[in-house]
Amino acid sequence: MADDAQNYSMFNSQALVDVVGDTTDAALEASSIKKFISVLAGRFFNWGQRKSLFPLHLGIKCCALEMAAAGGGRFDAERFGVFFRSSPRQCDVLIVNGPVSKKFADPIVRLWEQMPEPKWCIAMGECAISGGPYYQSYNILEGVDTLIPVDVYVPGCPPRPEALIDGFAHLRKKIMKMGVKSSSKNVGDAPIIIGDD
Amino acid sequence: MVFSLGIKTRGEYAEEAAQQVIDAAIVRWQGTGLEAEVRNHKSGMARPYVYIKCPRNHWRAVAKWLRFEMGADHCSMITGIHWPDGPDDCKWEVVAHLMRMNVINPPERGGWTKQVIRDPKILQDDDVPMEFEVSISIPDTRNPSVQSVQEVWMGADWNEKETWDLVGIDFEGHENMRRVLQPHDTPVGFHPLQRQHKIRYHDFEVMYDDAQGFGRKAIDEGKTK
Amino acid sequence: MGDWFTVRTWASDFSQMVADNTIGKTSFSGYSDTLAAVITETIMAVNVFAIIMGTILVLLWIERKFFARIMDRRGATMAIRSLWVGEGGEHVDWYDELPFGAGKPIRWLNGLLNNTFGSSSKYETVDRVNDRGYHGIWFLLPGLIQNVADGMKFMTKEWMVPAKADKFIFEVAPFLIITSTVMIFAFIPLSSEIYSANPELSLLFLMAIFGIAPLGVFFAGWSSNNKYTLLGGIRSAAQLTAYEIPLLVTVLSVAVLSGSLNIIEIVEFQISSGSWNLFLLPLGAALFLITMVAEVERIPFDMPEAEAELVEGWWTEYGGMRWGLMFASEYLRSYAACLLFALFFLGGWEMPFGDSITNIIPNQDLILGSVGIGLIGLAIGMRSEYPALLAPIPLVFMSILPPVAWLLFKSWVLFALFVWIRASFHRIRTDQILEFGWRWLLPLSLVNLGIAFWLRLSAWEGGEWPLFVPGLITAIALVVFVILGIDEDTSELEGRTRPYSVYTGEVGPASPRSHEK
Amino acid sequence: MGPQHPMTHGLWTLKVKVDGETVVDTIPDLGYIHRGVEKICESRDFTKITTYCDRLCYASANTWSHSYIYAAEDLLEVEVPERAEYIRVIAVELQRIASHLMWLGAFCPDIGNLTAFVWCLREREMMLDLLQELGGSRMHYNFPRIGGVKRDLPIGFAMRARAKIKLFLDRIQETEQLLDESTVFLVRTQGVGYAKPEEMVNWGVTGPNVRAGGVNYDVRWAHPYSVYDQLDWDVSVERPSIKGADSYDRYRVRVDEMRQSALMCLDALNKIPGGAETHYSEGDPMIISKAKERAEEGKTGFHHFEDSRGESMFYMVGGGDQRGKHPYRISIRSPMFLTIPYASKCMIGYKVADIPAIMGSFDPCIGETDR
Repeated sequence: MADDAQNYSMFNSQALVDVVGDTTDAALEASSIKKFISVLAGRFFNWGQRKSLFPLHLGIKCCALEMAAAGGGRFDAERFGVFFRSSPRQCDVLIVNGPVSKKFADPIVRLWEQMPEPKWCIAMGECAISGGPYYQSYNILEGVDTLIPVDVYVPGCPPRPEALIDGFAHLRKKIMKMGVKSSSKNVGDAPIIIGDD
Repeated sequence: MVFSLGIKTRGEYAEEAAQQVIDAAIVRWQGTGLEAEVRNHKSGMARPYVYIKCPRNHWRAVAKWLRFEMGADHCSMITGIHWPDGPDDCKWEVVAHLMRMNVINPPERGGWTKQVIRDPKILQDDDVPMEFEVSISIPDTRNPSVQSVQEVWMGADWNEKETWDLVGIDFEGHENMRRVLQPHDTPVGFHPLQRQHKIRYHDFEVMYDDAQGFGRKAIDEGKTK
Repeated sequence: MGDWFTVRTWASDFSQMVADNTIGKTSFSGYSDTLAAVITETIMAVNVFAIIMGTILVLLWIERKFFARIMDRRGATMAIRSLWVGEGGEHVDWYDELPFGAGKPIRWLNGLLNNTFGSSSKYETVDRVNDRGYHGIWFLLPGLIQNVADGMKFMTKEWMVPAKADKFIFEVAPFLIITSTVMIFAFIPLSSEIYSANPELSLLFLMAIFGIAPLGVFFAGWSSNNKYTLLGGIRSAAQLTAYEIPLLVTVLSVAVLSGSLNIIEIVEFQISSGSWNLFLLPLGAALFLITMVAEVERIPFDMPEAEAELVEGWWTEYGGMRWGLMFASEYLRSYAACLLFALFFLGGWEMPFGDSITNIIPNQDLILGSVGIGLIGLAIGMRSEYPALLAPIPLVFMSILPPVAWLLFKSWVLFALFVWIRASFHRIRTDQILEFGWRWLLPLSLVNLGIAFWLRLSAWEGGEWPLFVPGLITAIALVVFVILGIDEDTSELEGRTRPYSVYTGEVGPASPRSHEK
Repeated sequence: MGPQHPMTHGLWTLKVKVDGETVVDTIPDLGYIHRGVEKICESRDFTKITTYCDRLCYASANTWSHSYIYAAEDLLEVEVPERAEYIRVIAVELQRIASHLMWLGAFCPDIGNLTAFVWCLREREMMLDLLQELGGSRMHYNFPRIGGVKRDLPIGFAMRARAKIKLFLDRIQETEQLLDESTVFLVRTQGVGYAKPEEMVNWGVTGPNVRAGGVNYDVRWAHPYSVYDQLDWDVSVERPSIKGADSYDRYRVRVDEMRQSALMCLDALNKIPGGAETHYSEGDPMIISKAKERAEEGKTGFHHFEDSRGESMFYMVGGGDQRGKHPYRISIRSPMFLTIPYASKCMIGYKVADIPAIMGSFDPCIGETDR
């Protein structure tokens, strides 16, 4: 819109805004206030992100019950800010807890794309990781990572609720290390596999 | 109080009932090639059940007879088997498991219904719960089919859908036959439980890692479990 | 003793001084009072907003923790220490990226806090999962800032508008809801000295504004172009008609009893007449509670956002900060409801038994002295075997609490009651709440209005209530409540004659064809 | 509605045509987690199939593996020692309690109460602990073997089981009070989703859903397959209104069934031959008998089993690959596969808000439905 306006308008407010913004940016860069602010605010937002992870209330198969048990009385995942929501628009984490069949491939991709950024995916259970016991089946995909990127793998058939909560903890570590040139070992984009450390 | 229906029906009562079914079947279906016999479960309590080998073109009539005269009011399962290297008259087989439950709507009394607690002492011939196994064999053909019993038991509806979906045996007169378990866009003619379809990696002894080449192996390297 | 926390007086004095010293000395001195008024109102508005926004965290904390405790869980346990404790014992040296070594003090502070309040266990998460670990020191209020983290996260979320949505209304609806919700607090006096606006008819303003948000809900549900949201919006509109009229009639009864449409005067009437409206209109209190629970759309009246049938109800399609703000506005509305209940029926900011305590401590100048005495008594009583010395301490501290603290405390207790209701009830159907509203709430509210008229016109002759009036009414209310409770239980047991033991000994017909014969 | 929807306990789609808020027509659409277990089992040993049967239904794994085991024993003609039967009964009934608790926990959030959900999960944890002592895992135990059970009762299991079952009996009464004393729960569940017993049986619905209709048909009674006829228990039957069984009846019958199962476990612990405190080592003839590996060509075995959701059944044909080590064909009868169409027909004419109240009361489990 603004680019079209530049062609025929003598005085272009967009251009003025650009100029002013550039100069301000340059000034802020020169005096590294901008970096200061960005680091501080970035860390605060990072804290907020990693401390409140809302998983999607999606139950596929066996691991769904362990997910429910993780929300239940004994393993109370809400202690760590894990709070189940039903609408993908309001969720950060997609827990794939079961085999992904050919019929469910499209819906799960749609769910994943309905979730707003930033978002993460946890593959819970053998079925979601590699097809599990059904790797020979004619109707099951071999792992959900053939469809959507997975951040944390929680193996087990089904994994215990502690394992799921530990997976969330590893996911928090990964989020904490985002955008920081850290001296400690940087996981980066490599998926995390619970139980490998 | 101990109130066990099973003890009473396990023994001679069940034998009698099964034998009565056999006799009735022989009287009713003589000349049609229907064979009926009493078989026993081989494990646990050797309970008798009625095994009926039904000719293919009489299946619906036999089903109606079982339903309305023998009181087999519950269609437990209808499934199909593919025998590619079986005898010529039995390349396909449809097996139906029926049960006589004697379930009736409980009678009303004063706005509420009475519980139907059956007293085992009065359980006689056709009140005894009974299992039926009916097997229909289909000769060698490209598109096997038997008569549908959809209107006899509503429970047979989805069973037949599933049998067609997985095994590929068609049911004549079955309304809105469709895929129930497999995706709706499954190619026509693909019925996975036919013997010519092999499962994935059927000739691999071990499942090799990283089937689709998504680099899972490279990440798992050096990890010890 | 009076209200010593006279914020508004301080603000007006301050602003008057500012105005006099700035333009009062110029030729525009005629406008100095206007300027002072403007400054005062601004200060008060910011003040009220700050108080509400600061204390909403407590509300959310009650929601999470009390609810979880009822459900035999722990609820959110994230404490402030999570700001400096890393994840599972790992840290990120982000402060090294700050320019010119500005991170050094932060690093030092972080290390200090870690050594003090942190836990260096590598398996901290496992410990906490097994309930062995560190849940936060009590003064760090575990779980309190969980909602701060949620808000931070909502800010960073992506904002996506559905492709087929009506974009303009979809964008307008949240702001309609939020602005109307925040505007409610402009007319809620937190004490006789802390309010941002006090028109003569503040009650009418308030009720009018309360009715705006359901409109926004309907907009949101309609514009999302989603089946669930549409159903949710329509449900909220249908439900509105059921509870709004009884609510207004109940509020009218309160106004009639107090003889004013100004909230401050209503509270002053309760204080001066010596009895809270709760003891005069118990029926009205019950109706107000029910209708307010319906107004703020909480269980059992939360059909618009019924999780089970409509995925998330009318806000299914909303994500990111807009959803977060609407989520907050829900709780702000609950907060407003609790505050209004406290103002209308619980004597507002009056301290319970304020008069008697005032008699104990007649002179305000004695307060500081009595606090000193109380501290000395505390020091002695803690050590000595005469804990009787501790008796006056709570009275003294209660007497020096500012009235606003009393109002907030009452509203928090009421919100705990809301949470209790939510934890122990199910969700009822739309047709059922319509029937309930029209068949029960409306007639009862009219009866309540009649009671209020009778009390005001014939039972009250100026000054204080004769003691037997509230006493008698409260006794009647208690008796009726007990009778209703007993009746309800027995009738339910009569209606549900379903035997736990299955054997009834009756021999039914056994043959499948016996019912045909 | 669905596939991802809080109402669907599992993963399936219910296409609902509504007029305002009244349901006009419904079409269930299954198969989202169809895994082809029957095909996979054709290339597995008889002992390996048990793990797949565990994973058939995620809410009640033990009942399904036992259902398979009885069918396999029918095929392989195995006699099971009585102590093993008692241990199986204990395991199955504990699993039944856990499954019904999971159902109750999933049913209450459907109509808006989250407290009962967490309470039921808390009590389910106790049952899972007991099953974990038996099977060694939390959900999928792989407990029964052909001809017996994997492991004998652990030492001290009887004491712990008695204590926990008594505690459970107290706590389920607590939960019952929370639900039965709440008028809102009654108005939500009573009078919705009427179902007639004859109609249900004709559609193929079995189990608690039929017993809620006032008919005491139970496979454990009609065709006693284990030591159920030696135990002291009653079939829980409801007393529905004239129109049939509503959601409240289905809720009540399941709660009563939990009680009956608990009493059954206590009774089995008393009556178990050899004593509940004695512990036999693995492979002891007291708990497992020798079974052959191969089934001859043409042999068939099937068994009706009372699952926690109805009558489950395995039909097996011997003589498959590897000279009979694998079954030639294994066919699974899932109760929910036939219940879900009927339940979706049941809710026609009710409000949208009643869909969870009705569908949840039928206790759908998609893992066994799609298999």
